[in-house]
Amino acid sequence: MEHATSELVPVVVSQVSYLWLIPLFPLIGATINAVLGWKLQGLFGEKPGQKGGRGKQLVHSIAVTAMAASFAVAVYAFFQLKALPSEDRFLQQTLWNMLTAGRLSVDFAFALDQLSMMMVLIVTGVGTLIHVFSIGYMAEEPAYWRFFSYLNLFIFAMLLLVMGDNFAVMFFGWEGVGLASYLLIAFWYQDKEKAAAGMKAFVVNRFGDFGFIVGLMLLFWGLGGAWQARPGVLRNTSYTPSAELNTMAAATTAAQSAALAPPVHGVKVGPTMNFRELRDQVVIEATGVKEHLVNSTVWGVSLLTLIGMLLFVGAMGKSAQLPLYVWLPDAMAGPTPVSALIHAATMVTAGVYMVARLNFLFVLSPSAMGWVALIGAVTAIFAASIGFFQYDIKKVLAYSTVSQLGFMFIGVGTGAYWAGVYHLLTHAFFKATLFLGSGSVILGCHHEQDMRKMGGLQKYMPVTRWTYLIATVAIAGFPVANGFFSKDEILWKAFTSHHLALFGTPTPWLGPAIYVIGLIAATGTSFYMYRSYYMTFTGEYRGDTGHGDAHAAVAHAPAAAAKVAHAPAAHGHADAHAAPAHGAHAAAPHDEHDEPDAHDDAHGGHHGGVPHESPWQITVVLAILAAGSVLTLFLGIPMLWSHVPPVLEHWLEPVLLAEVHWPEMPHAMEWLFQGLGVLAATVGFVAARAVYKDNRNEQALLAMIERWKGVWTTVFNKYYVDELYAAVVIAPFQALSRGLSWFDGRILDGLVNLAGTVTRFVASIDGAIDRYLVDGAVNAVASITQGAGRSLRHLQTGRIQTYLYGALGGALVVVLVNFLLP
Amino acid sequence: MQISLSHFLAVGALLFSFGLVTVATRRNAVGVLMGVELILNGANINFAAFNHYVVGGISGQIFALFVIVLAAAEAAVGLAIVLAVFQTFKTIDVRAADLMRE
Amino acid sequence: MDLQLLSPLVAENLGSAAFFRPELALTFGAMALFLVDLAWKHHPGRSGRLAAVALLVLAVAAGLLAAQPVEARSLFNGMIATDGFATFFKWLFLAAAAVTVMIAAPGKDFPPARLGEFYALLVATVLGMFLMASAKDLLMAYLAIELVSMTSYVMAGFKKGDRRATEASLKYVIYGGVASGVMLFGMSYLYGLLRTTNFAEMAVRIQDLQATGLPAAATKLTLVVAMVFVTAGIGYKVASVPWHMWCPDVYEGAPTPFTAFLSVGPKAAGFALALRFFFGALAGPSGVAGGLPVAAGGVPWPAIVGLMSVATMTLGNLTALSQTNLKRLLAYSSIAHAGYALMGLSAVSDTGVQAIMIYMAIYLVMNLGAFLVVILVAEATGSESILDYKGLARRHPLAATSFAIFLFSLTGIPPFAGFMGKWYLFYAVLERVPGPGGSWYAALAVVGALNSAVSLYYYARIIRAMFIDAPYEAHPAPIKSSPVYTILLGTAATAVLVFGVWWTPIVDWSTASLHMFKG
Amino acid sequence: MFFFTEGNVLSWATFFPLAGAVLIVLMMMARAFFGLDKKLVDEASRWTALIASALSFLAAIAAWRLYDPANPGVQLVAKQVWIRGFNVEYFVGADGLSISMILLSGLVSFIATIASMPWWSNHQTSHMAGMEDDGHDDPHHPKHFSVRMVPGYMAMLLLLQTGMMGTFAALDMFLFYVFWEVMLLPMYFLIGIWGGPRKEYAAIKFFLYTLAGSVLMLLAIIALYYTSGPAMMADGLLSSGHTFNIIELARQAQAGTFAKAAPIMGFAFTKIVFIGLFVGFAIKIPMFPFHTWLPDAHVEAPTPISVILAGVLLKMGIYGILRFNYAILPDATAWAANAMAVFGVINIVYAAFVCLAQTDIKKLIAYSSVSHMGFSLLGMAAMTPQGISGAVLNLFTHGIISPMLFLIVGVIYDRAHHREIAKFGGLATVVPEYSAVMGLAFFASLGLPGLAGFVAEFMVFSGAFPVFTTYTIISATSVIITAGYYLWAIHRMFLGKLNPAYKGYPDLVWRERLTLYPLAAIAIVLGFYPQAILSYINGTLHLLVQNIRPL
Repeated sequence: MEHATSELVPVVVSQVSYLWLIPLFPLIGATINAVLGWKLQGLFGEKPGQKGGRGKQLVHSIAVTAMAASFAVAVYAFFQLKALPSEDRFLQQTLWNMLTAGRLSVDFAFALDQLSMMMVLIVTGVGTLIHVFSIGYMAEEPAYWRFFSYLNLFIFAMLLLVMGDNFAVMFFGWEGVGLASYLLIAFWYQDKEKAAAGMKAFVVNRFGDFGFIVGLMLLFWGLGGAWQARPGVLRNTSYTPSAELNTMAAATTAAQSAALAPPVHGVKVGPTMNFRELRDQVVIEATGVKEHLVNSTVWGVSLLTLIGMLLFVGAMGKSAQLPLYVWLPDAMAGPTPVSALIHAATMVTAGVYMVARLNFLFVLSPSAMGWVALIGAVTAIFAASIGFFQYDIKKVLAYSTVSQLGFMFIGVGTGAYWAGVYHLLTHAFFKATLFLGSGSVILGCHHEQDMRKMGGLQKYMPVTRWTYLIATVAIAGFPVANGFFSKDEILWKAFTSHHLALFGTPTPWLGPAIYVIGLIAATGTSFYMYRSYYMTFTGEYRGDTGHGDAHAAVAHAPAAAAKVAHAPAAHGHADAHAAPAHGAHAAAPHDEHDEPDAHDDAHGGHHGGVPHESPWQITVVLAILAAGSVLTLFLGIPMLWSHVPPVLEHWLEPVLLAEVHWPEMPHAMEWLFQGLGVLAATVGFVAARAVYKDNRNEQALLAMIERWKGVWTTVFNKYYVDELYAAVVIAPFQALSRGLSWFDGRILDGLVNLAGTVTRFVASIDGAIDRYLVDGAVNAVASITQGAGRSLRHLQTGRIQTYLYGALGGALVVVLVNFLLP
Repeated sequence: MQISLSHFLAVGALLFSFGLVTVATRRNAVGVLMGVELILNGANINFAAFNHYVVGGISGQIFALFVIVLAAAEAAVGLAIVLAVFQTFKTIDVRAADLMRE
Repeated sequence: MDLQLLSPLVAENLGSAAFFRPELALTFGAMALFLVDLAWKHHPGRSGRLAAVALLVLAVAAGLLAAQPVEARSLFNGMIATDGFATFFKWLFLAAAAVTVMIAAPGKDFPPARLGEFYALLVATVLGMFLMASAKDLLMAYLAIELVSMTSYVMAGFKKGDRRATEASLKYVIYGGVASGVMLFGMSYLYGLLRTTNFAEMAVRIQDLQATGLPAAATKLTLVVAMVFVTAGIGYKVASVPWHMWCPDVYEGAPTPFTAFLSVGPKAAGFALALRFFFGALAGPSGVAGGLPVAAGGVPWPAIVGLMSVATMTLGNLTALSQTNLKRLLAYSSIAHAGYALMGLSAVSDTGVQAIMIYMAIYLVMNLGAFLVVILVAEATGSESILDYKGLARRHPLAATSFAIFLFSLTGIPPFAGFMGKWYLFYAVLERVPGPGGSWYAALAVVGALNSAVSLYYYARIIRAMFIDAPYEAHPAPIKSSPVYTILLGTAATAVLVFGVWWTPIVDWSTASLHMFKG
Repeated sequence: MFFFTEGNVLSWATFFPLAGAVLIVLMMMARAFFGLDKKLVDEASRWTALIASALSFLAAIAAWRLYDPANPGVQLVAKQVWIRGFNVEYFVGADGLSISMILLSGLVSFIATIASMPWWSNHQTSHMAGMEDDGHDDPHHPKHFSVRMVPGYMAMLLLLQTGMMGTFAALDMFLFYVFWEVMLLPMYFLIGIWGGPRKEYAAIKFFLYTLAGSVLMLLAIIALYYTSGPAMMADGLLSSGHTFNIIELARQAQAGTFAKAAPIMGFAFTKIVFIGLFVGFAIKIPMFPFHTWLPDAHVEAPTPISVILAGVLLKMGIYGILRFNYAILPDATAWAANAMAVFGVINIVYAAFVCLAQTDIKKLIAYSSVSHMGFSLLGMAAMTPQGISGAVLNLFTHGIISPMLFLIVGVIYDRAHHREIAKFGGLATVVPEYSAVMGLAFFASLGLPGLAGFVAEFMVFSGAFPVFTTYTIISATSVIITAGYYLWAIHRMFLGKLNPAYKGYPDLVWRERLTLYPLAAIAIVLGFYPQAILSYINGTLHLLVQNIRPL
């Protein structure tokens, strides 16, 4: 619960001038392809749908070159960083002052420390590989240029996210990746379902952003102004602008703004958006900031807990945790490289990165940590359970991603920051491998994603099969690949943590409980991954003929799935993941430049044949990533084995300086738990093998499904969460909006029109009074006056006399008013 | 019985009221004009009476004289107009003149 | 003749004549017009010649007016005053009359045979208005009103055989007769109560009454009734509620050039007299009674005038909303404008007086301009219905544009002159807000402001008809207009625009004319 | 810069358009008298408008360059006695608040002028839009506004520009009011004559609504005037009694002149005056519940007029409140801050929900303007440096983004002649460039970081949070709803299968590019470098809020 050393010093900054190049290259690539890509692609008189033409070469050369250049600069930066003393590894570059208003001063600045360096290397490295993969995978795509432009744009945004020196730049990236993700999920926008998936991703993420923004504001406020003088209670109803808000904080330039924050012990103190400044003032206890933050409460809740949890809401959105995970499975509508890059390796880890980046804050609030870890654990097991019964290979991987992200949050939640980050890294490799492997399979099986129609692919796609297997071993957690080391560290730390809390009071049982949940989830992970492996690669190929039985097995499955089964393979395009979309998809031309004839011709050769191995761009990338999945295990060899701290932990230590107090545990116990981890993986593996290997126990499976039909249906339908959202969130929103719109148009505007109508009505009454009422009154008066001498037959008077009555009556009124007035 | 200011004023007020009632109720335009004359003469009586009882001098009398002159002029103009009304409407019933309404 | 030898009163009268030259010029001018009317009975260029003579008469009067010494003095034994205040209004009357002369000549409303008669009567009316603006005695006030009224009755019914015109003049004469009778009756009470007919002396007597303490409720009642009766006579001239009802009918029935004159001339004269009467005779010591603004002799007349103002503008505007006859619409609009101007009276301050003076000057330009367009269209189409204004922008762009300018100006939107007129009125009212009875004034101002907004609605209807709506006919014929109209229209529109952004001349002029002879 | 000097640049910016309008009127008269060819006069008036507008924009840029951001006070002053008798001066100048608005006004006006031309098009789009001036006027297929009564339109457009520029430049209360009202008339005609099917209703509603507000404002202005003390006028003489000089009034307010004034109807003088001014400005913002004129006006107005309406006119409400209420009535401002914040929140959330239910894309955008102006209300109510700078920045960024949105709607309306979201579908296939620009504008408007809209929102949130925590949190939910309605609109209009009715629709033409791309570029630049504007406005605004003390 304390920082590693109490004599922490401010970070020493090395100013460099090339950091901006890292995001710049992808930005240039994105811009060129966005603006000129279409022209370039057609430059050599090629049709848009044509496969791998020279125009397309130009397009992907630009994109890949940009990525490679970016990666090269990142590697250069890595070596420069490495050359620095480990405590002072901090490269920084300020480009310009973005905005200054009072104490809020934000620079457009980049920084690289050990953590962001790692992220940059993953993003650019894995990113480059996936770009290369895409060359093969997207070869037939008419809107090739658009794809690469989006992909580069994503990398640019992701680099802003991880390299941002402050919350603002990070948030630029945060939302930028959301945009890129939206664009890529909805890449085949002519399919409304896919477009809707993109929209869903963006909007759900906005829920997270809402929490993120509020958390950020709370943090900014918590650090704000003359905080010593202010009790930790927010004013929210009565308006009392205070002097320090109004006067002292009025700064116009960055320099003035900086001058407002008095340095305390050499550290700038006060509200800041800058990570480094934040870290300095919080971790250096002499400033008193930490004390202030810990003691502050808002609405009766610890300020830090609230900040932590709100920021975590942001992470929930981006990193697909309960209950905001719903967009991620749908995001599989995007092309598979996108799934690999964005929805597995990089973007979805942004939340983990953020929590790790703010470790010094989270560690101050056991409750926030507890919730993060708990939600991570619940997500892990929840998503894993859904993954059990999915038939869409990408869906399985999607739920697996959600589940693995849960593991990462267990890590960063319990305080095992390096373990969480390490899992992030390992996951980037094995999940990228798996996704790309699945992409390769899909390509090989002519855009089929249903595992029931695969099988036996080990014969046709050896490279894909082996890389997929390696990655499966890694994710399942056998100690021969990287996944074991990261997951095991996380679970061990979870078990041994006694400092977590939920409602402000320490809850020692929480750590072990999370451990148990995590272990079960790990077993499940192993099971569904091997299940997918066996269903896909073993047994006989069921693509053309062998699917009848499987189909019968799921006769009670949703009708849409059945339809898919009946309409195999005859689809024009790459990832046709979403079962209900299939029918529509088949007919939809995919791009504005699409010419259906040419398109079908280009595909003609593929359809209906046996599966085939993918082109070299794909297999090479798969091989590299699979190798990475194994080799990165060396970054995390446990101390138990090697008696030195794991390489990555050591590397990250200056950044992830918030160390929690782990109790000393006997080595034997650690060994035991590692054994338990392996056992869990083995159990999953054995179970999957027993049921799915070579498709041999199909009957038993069917019987089981029949028996647990209710449960099966519930899980198969993903616990009806989407339906729940529709009923609980979307429907009320729409109803409210319709209601308010009605109110606005009918009531409010009606009132305005009513005012006009009333005015005109009064005007007409006014006329009517003259016409009828005065006449009538006059008639009455006349009848009385005339009644004396004349007959009642002649009642009417002339108009002029009406006027006179009015005039005299008016005069009378005026006289009376004279007296009525005091 | 001593005739005092009050009596004159009462007569004046009565004339004024009769004038108003006449104007307001007569259908005959000439009758209406006569009502106007009554009103004016009510005022005249007041002027003369006030002059005699309250003010002194001749200012009220002179006022009344002017009013009489003007009343004659007004009657002339009024009758000319009534004549025009008769020529146009073939009646001097003031009810006839209600062409213009709101 | 040695003046010393005559009795002082006669000598005073003769001496006063030296400062009475404009009025004398008008008197003789009117007679001369009758004569030339006879002389040129069958002359082919009769209209033009008569108009020239009428203008000449007005010009002579103007010249004499200009030559008049500026210092204020009392004439004819305290009957009338010449002062800056009166002179200001006299200029307005001359201007209004001159414009009326010019627009009457080419129009169809006045056959050449009867034009001379009309001009003579018009000049006589101007004389009456001159006297109204100068009157400082109840007698003179009554005589002047009657002079204006009686000539007006005749002119209102000028179109022989026209049912509407005849009806208008009948209504006018009856209504006017009653109103002046009522006023006279009120005057008689004032005379009895205050023992004088001179405004200045009346003010002194009221103060005396107040100093001794008003003896009885009866006195106050008498004062109130007398005040209200006199107000009725004046209110009828300015067409304020509840003495406004003659106004729409007479406006509609009378020949349009005369309506135009009627809507500005006698109204301005009425306001001049009202200011003389209320300021000269009734402006008691400033004070506040029960939260109400200043009152004289216990009569809270500023509040009464304020209420009249509210009622007048509200009723005028609301009723105007449903009008389709342009003359009638402008009649109600002119009622509403009387309401605005009454705000200035209610303010009981020099600023208020000045505001009314400025407003009347501007109102004269814009309202005459508006009527000019009505005449122009009526000459071409024979109709005053708003329907005939549809697509006017294409048929006569100048008329449509300048009409829009006048209407916006009447609404009181900058940069048109009407805005600045209203500005001064609102300013006069709001200036009183911090003082006694401030809340009343604030409320009055708010009502006035909201009324301005409402008035836009019916003005904008005309503008919409002219600019936005398509003409009735498929191929509307362009409207031809007499060059006199075109020039007058252009001048008025330009004046409205120029005074809208540069009104220093008017303000300086009114400031210099603010002095009212009270002795 | 050029022949602009610090003393004359604002006057040039204001009166160039007026000169153009006068020139066009002269041309119309010449046509009437000499029977010139209609097409010739049309073309000449277009060029006149374009050049006058461009010159005004140039002058605005020059003013911006001449302005020294380090000095938060009033600069570029021109001062002349106008009406000595009433102490009215022609007094223009710019501080940080107005210089940004002047720049915006020049830019948006110029863009709107370009968008008013039927030029730089191709045959197909011209034909679809009905821009071909063949002399006929078929009622069933009405002509495009850009070829109907051209000189009148151009003159009105220029007059409107003068009004806007003058409103922002005026530092004399009276002058301000005159310019303020001058804007009303051309707006009325521009909507009423060149507008859509329900143009009469929309025009009169706009006119009445704003006039009702401005007469209240007028009363408040008069009240301020007669309460004020004397001030030195431009001719070196002391004014007689009172002053309209806004700067001087603010100074007197600091000295307590208005705080001491006698109450009105039992309420403090400053509060009553505050309310009068505020309602007048709130209608223009437009603030709930005074916003209902806006959707109608926008829906019926021709595209360039919507552009000006959203881009500049809506800004005047906030501008006026800052210029008058904040500077001259600081006490009442502090008193009203909470209410302003509440209304801001209502604006933000309420309008966002209403957007969600719209079926007309232009109405959706109109309501989104209502929502976005709420941010300014909230931010300025907080009176923190971030809040108030954010509020004004929001004016600027919204002034960049909302014109884009309306131009975009105009593009599709010119082709399809309807705006029903549900009737479109899959347009991205047929008009990719258009779709891309639209996406940029929508994302800018929903507050995507990296585009202009975000920064202002973010600053408003961070500024308002410490003061109005709950309100800020409630308004922050708008980030979700906003994303929802924009993306849903994109989804329904542009994505999915192409509706066959729109097959072969032409993509952007050069006129549309000329108007859209500059704005898009600015939106991106400001997204990354908002300090470009902030550095101008910060100093002045921070001085402004310093004067406001808590009650």
